[in-house]
Amino acid sequence: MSSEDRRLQMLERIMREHGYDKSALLEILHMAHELYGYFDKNLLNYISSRLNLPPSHVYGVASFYNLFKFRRPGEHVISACMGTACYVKGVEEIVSAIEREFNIKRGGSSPDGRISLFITRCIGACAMAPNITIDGEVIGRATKEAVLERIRKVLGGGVVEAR
Amino acid sequence: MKPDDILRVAEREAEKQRAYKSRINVCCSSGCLPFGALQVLKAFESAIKEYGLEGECKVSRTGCIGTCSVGPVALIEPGGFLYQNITPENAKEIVKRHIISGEPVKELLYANEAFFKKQYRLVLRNAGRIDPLRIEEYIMVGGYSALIKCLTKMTPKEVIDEVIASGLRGRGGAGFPTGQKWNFVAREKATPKYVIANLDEGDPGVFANRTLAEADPHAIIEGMTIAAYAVGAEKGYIYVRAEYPLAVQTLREALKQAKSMNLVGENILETQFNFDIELRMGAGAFVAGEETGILASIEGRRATPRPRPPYPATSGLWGKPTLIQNVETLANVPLIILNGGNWFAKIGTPKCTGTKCFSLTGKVNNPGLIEVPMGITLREIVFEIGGGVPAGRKFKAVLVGGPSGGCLPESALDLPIDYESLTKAGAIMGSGGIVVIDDESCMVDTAWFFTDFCVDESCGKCVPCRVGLLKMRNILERIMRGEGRLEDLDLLQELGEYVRDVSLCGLGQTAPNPILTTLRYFRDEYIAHIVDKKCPAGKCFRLEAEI
Amino acid sequence: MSGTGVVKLKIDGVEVTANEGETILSAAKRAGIKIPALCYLDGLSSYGGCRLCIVEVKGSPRLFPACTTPVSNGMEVTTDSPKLRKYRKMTIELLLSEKPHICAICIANGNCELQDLAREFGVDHLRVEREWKSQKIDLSHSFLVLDNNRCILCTRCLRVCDEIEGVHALDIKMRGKDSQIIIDIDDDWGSSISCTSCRKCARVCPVGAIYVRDEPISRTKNKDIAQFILLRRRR
Amino acid sequence: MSREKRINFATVWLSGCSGCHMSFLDQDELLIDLSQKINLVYSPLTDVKVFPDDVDVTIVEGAIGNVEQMELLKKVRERTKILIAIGDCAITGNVPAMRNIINNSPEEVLKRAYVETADKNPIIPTEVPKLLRRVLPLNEVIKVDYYIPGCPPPASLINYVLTEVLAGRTPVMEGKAKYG
Repeated sequence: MSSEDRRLQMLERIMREHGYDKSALLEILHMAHELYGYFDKNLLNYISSRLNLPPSHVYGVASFYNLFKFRRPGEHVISACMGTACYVKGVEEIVSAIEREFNIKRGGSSPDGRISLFITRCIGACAMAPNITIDGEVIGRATKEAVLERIRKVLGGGVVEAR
Repeated sequence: MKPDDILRVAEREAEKQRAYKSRINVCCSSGCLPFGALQVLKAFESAIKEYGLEGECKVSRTGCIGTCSVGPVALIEPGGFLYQNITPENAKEIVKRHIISGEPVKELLYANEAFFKKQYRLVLRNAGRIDPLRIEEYIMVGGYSALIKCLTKMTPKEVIDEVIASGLRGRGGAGFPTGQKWNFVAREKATPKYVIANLDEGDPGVFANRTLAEADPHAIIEGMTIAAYAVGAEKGYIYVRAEYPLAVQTLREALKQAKSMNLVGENILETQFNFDIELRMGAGAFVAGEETGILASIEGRRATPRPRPPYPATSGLWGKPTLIQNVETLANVPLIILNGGNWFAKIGTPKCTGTKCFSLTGKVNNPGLIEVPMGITLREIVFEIGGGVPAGRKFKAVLVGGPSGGCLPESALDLPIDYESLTKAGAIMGSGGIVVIDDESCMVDTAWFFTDFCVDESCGKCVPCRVGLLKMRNILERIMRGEGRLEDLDLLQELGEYVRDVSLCGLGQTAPNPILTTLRYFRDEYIAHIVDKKCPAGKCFRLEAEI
Repeated sequence: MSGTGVVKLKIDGVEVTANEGETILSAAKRAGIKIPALCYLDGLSSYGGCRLCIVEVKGSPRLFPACTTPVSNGMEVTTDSPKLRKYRKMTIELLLSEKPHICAICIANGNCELQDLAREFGVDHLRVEREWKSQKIDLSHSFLVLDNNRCILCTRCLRVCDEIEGVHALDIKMRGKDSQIIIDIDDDWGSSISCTSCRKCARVCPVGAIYVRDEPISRTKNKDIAQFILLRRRR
Repeated sequence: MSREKRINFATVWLSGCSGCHMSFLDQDELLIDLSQKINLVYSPLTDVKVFPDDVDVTIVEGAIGNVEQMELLKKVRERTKILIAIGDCAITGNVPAMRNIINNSPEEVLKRAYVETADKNPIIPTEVPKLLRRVLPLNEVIKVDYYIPGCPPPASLINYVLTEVLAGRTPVMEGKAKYG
């Protein structure tokens, strides 16, 4: 079975578990997003037809919430916490440094698609501000140097593997 | 299971725990995890094993102890020795010297007693002391006995009366009397009724609810079940931010355990009372924490608030009576039931009883999670518990109440913490964020940051919030570019009052607070930007001039 | 919602009898008191978004949208005051500044509820800077046009499509300042599978955001259509 | 009325189509009354080259699109007691400001106007005043005392506002301020 079919099957199972309940839309979107990493129109159309919801409603809901992405993210995902504590402690400078070094804009991916940089809302680790998350791992009390170094390492590692 | 069975669980667990001479509680909360808390936990475990102490010393993973800035931390009982900045290497050292030789490792101890001195831990009673993933430990420390008391000895009305007597008010921000809210839902005839526990703590710089859920999930579940019993609800939802994966995981596990012990579900403790709880995850929308926004979100819609009345108590989820309560409020409930409303009412101030959890962050020496009695002053929080601003810097302001809170100056520090005083000063209790700002920060820039947050989080439904806030932010940007005019200050004031008074929901109504309070307390900084084209803190004018 | 009881209240000092569950707006209308409103439309559910119909209720410091607030016995409502007037004026000012509304080149010039309100309230200039970002104009449908540059997000089109036509082809995407009307999965209107081309959205649009190409707007617009169909259905 | 009691009156034409001036002239016979009360000291209708000092009332048509207009407007403000913005261009930017939609970039605007759409000699002119990045309504640059919206404003409204202002009263714009 292709991974595509498997994902679809899992999505179908989740919808069945929720009894194709329209009110479980957000839960189902969560699952679909987890499976696919982002939403495209086909996926949303599929969900809308299975739940018998208007397509515009599904798109409206999915695009309302910040967590959902509508573009395929890069191989590595960096998210910078823009919570108050992180801002007060200078996360902005770190973000600008990442943007400069890797030719990337917040909310977007690098030209080669290897890394994406997202701004997230407070992740609640305020006492360790500023926080940068790289591929799911939180770096607390982050400094510009440490973060750049870590990203270089993550990217470098990728190159070695590719060989 | 019957009530007696639960009591036996407590006894058995207590017996088990008594076998241990000491206990190492390792904080594995979101605060300590990034600094290697799990490795520290493992190091403790293997050291205990290495020295053959498995029967004497229990290593336990617990929730947050509060001193998040010096993690990973661990609490060793008996004696309440708190260790800071633990590494796997010195974990072994601690076992060797403290557990075996009985001599605390002084150089690793958290020496800051002031941090705990003025705190009063009710809601966080179990945080850092029990393993949140073991319901037996919660039961052992008296957990679920309040629920048993309600189900076996009290009528729903008596439960509500007790909550009314306690004077407890909603901890989500607005401070509405909890018992009164329960009464509203209880007297509604329509069924089914719902209870929603609000854990959509979206305020940047606030992590009190998350910490509570990670440290003591059963306190929330028990409080919620008692509330359901009191108002006659049969279904509940815990709405959690998806940004809090550990809290989601912990609550999910705790729910499973509570269900398996028949503390949630059908015929709870073999009574006629049914109450099922489901977890629902948010997806990144601050406004979903608003009462009616949360309803829309649970119903699977865009989380746009709707005007009230009708209030959720009459017409909530799917048009049915619904009780919406912040998780911190709910965690207070078991204590009120066990100790009585009058006992609770003695804590805090007469109009504002009990305690409040705050996330203390920013430019302060001891950031972390604290719980203090209502009525304590901001000065005590910032300078005593928080230890003041780091050396060499000067205190400038304290932001109370999250992004829609207010920036209060030194002169407001002697204000007692209660809903009314804070509102009068231009701030709000919010969900309990205190961010300390020092002289390195520009107040215009600070106001911009919070306004920008609210602009991004506005749902877009009503004009004042969607357009008014945006315009306010744009005016700030103009000022920060050095193109401001003095008239802008009046316009900001007028727009601020308009957005506050005309917006549909709490987000818009409080969003102008940062601008209105900085205009009120730090007007000179605005004037410096406009007249002298200077940013006193040297932050602004980084945006390219436009014309 | 609609109870059987009858309540008495005062609107602008006038004694008014209303049905329990009725909104202030509807009770005022019957009493001949006009409250300005933009997102509200007879025959559609109330939205409460434009905030023009805010009124004061004695005993409360809050302002209430008349279109969603139910009447209650003994209520004393004020629909016009210097404060309300100032706030309504601000709302109109903000709406005008949100998008590049240029009446001179708009198809709805002379048939626009926003333009009329600006005149009524004497909004003769904007104190806030106008947004000049260009937004999508969807010309793909054979005769319906959606110009997001003119949309004020009142959602009348959404509601008429959902509640009266029963299709829900339209919705809003994104949120806040980025909110935009969409058709299906943000598709071009011309390729929409659900739109029935009934043009009710164009009929109820208060401004020139949705219109019928090559048709005088005065002929397209029909504010009564939703109420009309609703009453017909009840027959 | 003696000449001494007349007030100094000016009209200014910035980025606009002159429609507001046309509408001003459309006051027809009412202009005769008006002419009894004013001295026209500066206007596109006259040949005065420098904006004079001590002007009592100036009406300004059009938005601010280039540096020359910006300078003139600032001078006008300095030398005028009561400044009235007339027409949608002066009040909101209106049609001239639609170029702001093109990335706030004068270079792109010029390219579009003089190169991309040119039939002959696609050259960007250099001997014209420098364009501002954005076309601005008057009140974003200077203080404006009264506004007469409309595209153009009807002659009757212009006459009403001028009559009120000259009589020292504040015109009531409720029910009259129609854009477009």
